[in-house]
Amino acid sequence: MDVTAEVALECLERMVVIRAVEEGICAEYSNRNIRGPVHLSIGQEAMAVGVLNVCRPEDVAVSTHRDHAHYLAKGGSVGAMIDELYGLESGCSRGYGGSMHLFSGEANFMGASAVLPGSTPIAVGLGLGCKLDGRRAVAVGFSGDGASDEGSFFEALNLAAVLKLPVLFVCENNGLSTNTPLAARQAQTDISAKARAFGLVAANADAVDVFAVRRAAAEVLDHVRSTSQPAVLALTADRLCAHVGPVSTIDPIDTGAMLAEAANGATRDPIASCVGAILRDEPQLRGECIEILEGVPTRIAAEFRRANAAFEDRNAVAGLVAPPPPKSHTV
Amino acid sequence: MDVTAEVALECLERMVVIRAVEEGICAEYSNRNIRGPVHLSIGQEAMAVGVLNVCRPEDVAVSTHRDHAHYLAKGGSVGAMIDELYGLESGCSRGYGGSMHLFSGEANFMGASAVLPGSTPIAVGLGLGCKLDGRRAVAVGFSGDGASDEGSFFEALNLAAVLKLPVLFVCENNGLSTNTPLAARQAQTDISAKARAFGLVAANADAVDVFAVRRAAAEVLDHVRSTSQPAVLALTADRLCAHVGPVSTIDPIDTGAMLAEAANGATRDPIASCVGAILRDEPQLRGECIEILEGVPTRIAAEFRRANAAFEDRNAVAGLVAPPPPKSHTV
Amino acid sequence: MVSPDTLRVDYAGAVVHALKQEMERDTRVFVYGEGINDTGAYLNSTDGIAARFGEARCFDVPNCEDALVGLGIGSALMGYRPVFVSLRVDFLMLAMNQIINHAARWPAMTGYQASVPLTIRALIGRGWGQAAQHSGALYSMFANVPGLEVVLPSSPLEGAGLLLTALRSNLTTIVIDDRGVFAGAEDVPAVVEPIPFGEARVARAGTDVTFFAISSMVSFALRVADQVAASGISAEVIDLRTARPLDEETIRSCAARTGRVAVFDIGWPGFGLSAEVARVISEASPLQRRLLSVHRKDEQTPSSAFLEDAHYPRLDDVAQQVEAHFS
Amino acid sequence: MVSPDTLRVDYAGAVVHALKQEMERDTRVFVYGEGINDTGAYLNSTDGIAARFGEARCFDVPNCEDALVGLGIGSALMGYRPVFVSLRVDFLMLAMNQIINHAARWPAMTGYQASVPLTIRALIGRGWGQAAQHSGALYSMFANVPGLEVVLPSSPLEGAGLLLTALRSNLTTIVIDDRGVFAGAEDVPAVVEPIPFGEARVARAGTDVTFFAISSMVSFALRVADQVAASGISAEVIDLRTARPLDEETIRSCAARTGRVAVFDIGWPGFGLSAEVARVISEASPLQRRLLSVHRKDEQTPSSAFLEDAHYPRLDDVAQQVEAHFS
Ligand SMILES: Cc1ncc(C[n+]2csc(CCOP(=O)(O)OP(=O)(O)O)c2C)c(N)n1
Ligand SMILES: Cc1ncc(C[n+]2csc(CCOP(=O)(O)OP(=O)(O)O)c2C)c(N)n1
Ligand SMILES: [Mg+2]
Ligand SMILES: [Mg+2]
Repeated sequence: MDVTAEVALECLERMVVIRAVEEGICAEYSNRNIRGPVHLSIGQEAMAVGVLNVCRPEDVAVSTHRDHAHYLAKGGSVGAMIDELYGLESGCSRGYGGSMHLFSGEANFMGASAVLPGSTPIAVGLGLGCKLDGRRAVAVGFSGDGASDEGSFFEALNLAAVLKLPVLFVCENNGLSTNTPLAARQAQTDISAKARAFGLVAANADAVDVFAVRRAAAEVLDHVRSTSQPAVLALTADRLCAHVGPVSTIDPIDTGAMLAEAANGATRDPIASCVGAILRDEPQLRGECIEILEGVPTRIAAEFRRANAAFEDRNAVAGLVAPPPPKSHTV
Repeated sequence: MDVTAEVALECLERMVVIRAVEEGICAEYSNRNIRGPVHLSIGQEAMAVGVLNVCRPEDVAVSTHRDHAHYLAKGGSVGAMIDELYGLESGCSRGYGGSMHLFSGEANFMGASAVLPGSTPIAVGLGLGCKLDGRRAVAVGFSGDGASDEGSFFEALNLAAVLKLPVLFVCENNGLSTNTPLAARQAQTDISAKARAFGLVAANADAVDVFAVRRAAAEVLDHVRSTSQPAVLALTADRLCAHVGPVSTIDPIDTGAMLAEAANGATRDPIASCVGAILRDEPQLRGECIEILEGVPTRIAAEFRRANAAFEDRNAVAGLVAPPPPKSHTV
Repeated sequence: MVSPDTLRVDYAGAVVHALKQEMERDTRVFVYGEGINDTGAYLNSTDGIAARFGEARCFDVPNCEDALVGLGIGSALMGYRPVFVSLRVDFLMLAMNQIINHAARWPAMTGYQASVPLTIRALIGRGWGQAAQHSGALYSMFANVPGLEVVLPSSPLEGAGLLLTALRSNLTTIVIDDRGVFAGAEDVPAVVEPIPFGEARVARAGTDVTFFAISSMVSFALRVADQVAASGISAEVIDLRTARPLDEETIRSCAARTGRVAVFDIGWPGFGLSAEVARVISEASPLQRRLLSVHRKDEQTPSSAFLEDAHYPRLDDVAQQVEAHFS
Repeated sequence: MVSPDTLRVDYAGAVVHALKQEMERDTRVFVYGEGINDTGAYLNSTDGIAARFGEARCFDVPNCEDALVGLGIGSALMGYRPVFVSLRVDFLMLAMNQIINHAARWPAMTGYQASVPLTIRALIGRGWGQAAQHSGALYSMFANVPGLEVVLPSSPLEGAGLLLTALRSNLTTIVIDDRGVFAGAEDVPAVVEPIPFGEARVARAGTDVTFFAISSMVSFALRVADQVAASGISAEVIDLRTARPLDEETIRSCAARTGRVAVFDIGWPGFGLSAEVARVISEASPLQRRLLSVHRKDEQTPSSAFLEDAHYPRLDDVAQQVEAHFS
């Protein structure tokens, strides 16, 4: 670990917040009060957290259909997000956006697009805004590997490079687009090599390790901020959940199990990996880790209960009958 | 020269045909019977001729707004093209297409798109057709360097590579998109390097030398045909004419001047360069060269006179008044 | 009772059935789409195609909609009959250069010597909080453009017959599949017959007022018709089936007969179906009564169930409107 | 006589004039386009902007329309007021994902917390053999979509005032510049005033019949009006100015007054302006006479001068039609 204890716990806490919110979705979805497609980031939390932990509040970010982690890691309100999932007016997008379109003006989280690779060109425009503002802020555009099948993704890279804009393109490579593997979609799968062929600086990191992500992000961000040139950060990790729908392939956080898993060097769970790294280097933080693993889910479960009750109240007036859940969660 | 005398003269003849047709356009345009934007390939004739000379009749080709050379080099009828420019029903596109949309079913010239990079993805589909046909034919997609600013250009490359389709993408790099230089549009200007990053085989050639183009094309075509994998051929030459409009920056073919220019090692005129190469290696072909340089323009001038007369006859009925010529030729 | 000559299928089943029939008959037909061979892909409307015809004729592709339509155009120019399936009509926006500037125009550009027999199926993700980017009923923009055909089936039977016509058509055809038509089942003939484009269908006979509807709004209009029947209004329901070509003759004759018209659209009002129907009628003869347009709100679709409920037309509201308007 | 308070300018000059005025006033406005600083670019409608404001505020860009609109959206979300200039409206088809799915929808997706004050100018290459791909009057597809504004100026004066409003609007606005409006000159005030969207203009007073027109068809309609005046038909000509928002009130009141309506559109008939005008009227009250739609032929534009002549409406033909229809 090359970070202070404070930063380490901050990263852990943020990842657990993200995981707990998504576990809450999995737990609550069958009640059919959360009505909309959900794309979870279970297994990929370290991508958002590692990158945004080294960003500044004034940096602006934009995301995709899989935006929960980015919104939360950028500092979006947990309660307002959960309200949004329940379609409440108090939601972060006032009920208009839902899971795929979280927004937080205060957190400089500018929104999310559920059409590929829609937010990537927008990130370029945010970068132009940052440059024109002259505040040395950076625009961060998150995308998946599937978005890099699309031509406009490369238009965006080239445009940012030609105009010399401070944009960090974070490509979250989970190896899948829906369920189609990257190698079935791209003849050459090295996204960093492509970025370099387009004249951009590019770096890679294994995103099971949040601190590795943080390190790589700090380095490219520094480049972007100091030169006003764009860069690509390609991150790899596994999607430990279904493409869409409330389906996690791993168990909900359980402190005992997590501490055991943390010792597993081959874990693909970034939270276990993070706990493992902390306990290896700073065993005295065991108590803090346990507090996070136990406290955060409890607090977040309470938020779900609150929002669910608000939904029920609202629906007592509206009287909407939930339609049958969609046959398939395909988006 | 690594070609037979027959092939050498064939290439020369085809380039002179193209040049003469375009000089005819320059000569006739001010009469305002040719009514439409024209994009000349003066200076770039060796690209089309070098590539298509090693293609087979059953290979299919598709082109751009700058399509004259491709149509003629693929074997499209000269007379039907000139008729098309005059908007006659006997035109190769029956008067519907005009200069930017030449078509010849017999020559397997499948048409041309004047919207970037429109014909490139279509070339991929033609390649799929070739593959499904099982005739070992290849699809050739011509495009300019400006088209490779566009994202869909790279979608096409990737798709052809993923599906393993026999497509030769010929990128004609004249260094300009309208009047904007390549380096102002792309942060990294090496199109072959990009193609390789996308997993395609790529080759380059200097397209002032038609035989160099032919050689490079033969090699990549062989790869495409034998492996059913796509490839990119990046060609460079100067556009010795305006982007659009009947404006050549070099003089019309004059046999004496051309023979003199042929000796100039630094010439950027591919016809002079071709004559020079022939006369250097096979001085006995001087008579044939002169015959081509003199005979072809004469025959083509006659085609213009014929078509112009047909236009006048047709307009004697239609009575159309030519609108004022457009203030700017910008397309 | 299912007779041996029919199958009871839902919309997805009907589409698969028609597709299989045509792929059997015409080896030039093939299908492709992003994740097409995933379990449950496209709401099951591509189930079993790869198993039957092999992945060479039903293949998965990268996410590159513009190039994918180019793939279709190029192979169509070579005589094949490609079917591109898009998970949302919204995603076709990435392919508009190929669809509008190329597929629709290539025939004209060649003086009608070349044709582009491409079929594009695209879903509309109506409901369940799909929000603005996954629920667009973006079809009017295609119906504006000569060179395209735009098909909006209302039921399994319609879906099968219209798809067959699309597959046999020499023009580029966009088939819009609204999530709202996927639920119910219907008897579909074992051997599907093509349904000609531009011929509307009487979905319900009636004498007082004509409801022109398309896609999922046909069943909605039928329910409204049932409801207003109780108040003594006899509504005929016409399924227009195709927005281009449009059955102008039927529109004119129905309008002339009842003089009272409502249009039930899946999209927005401006430059949409009610507009087009109004033009067709207005160019022929005046209506007796004001035209009623039933459509989603003129706003981008919100996500929340509460807002979504107010966004789409509600049965009771519309029935009331019809009664107020026409009785 | 040019008074000191006015300038005599053609359409390009008027656009430049308005742009300069606003760029002076509001430093958040900047302009970009492919080859924008080329001599004569965009039919001269960007002349001198870079010279006056520097290339940082008027810059050339690569050919990548989708990313270019993204550039505008992103910077607009940051409070800037970008103007993207496209040489042809056809080229916007490459940017439809950004325009339709993003610019028009982002405000809704954020619950109207964010806005996208982007202006897109796009030319229509009418005439001179531009053929199918360079002459599209593709604007109805934008007018169908909530969240966008669609502006079709008819003259230099209109071009200046409407552009100013676009620059100040908080929505994404598409300004369509038809090559047909670039020829004549007009007096434009030295200080341009914005012209509100959704307010039509009486271009010619008349009592017997109303011509609703837009863009280059306004001057065409005026010429038809002059011609039919000789046969005793008094035509009023209304310049609708914006297709979205549409001045429904004026359409209804004019239609109610004259009862005779012709629509002069630059585009195709189906799902186009005549359709939309017919809807607005039909929803209000019946017309006395059949509606007349004047439009280009329902086909993709051919290149040949002979075919082009038959493709666009011809003055004499239309004047005759009007006489046959309304007298
Ligand atoms: C233009 C477009 N095509 C297809 C889709 C359907 N779709 C939604 S998410 C998704 C997978 C995208 O993969 P990736 O970018 O890797 O993101 P991930 O889901 O893996 O996070 C697809 C294909 C879409 N949203 N937009
Ligand atoms: C999508 C699109 N954007 C812009 C244009 C305008 N345009 C016509 S030709 C041209 C230059 C293209 O450059 P390149 O591809 O290098 O071809 P070249 O003209 O040099 O042969 C441009 C920008 C277009 N036709 N299509
Ligand atoms: Mg992925
Ligand atoms: Mg070029």
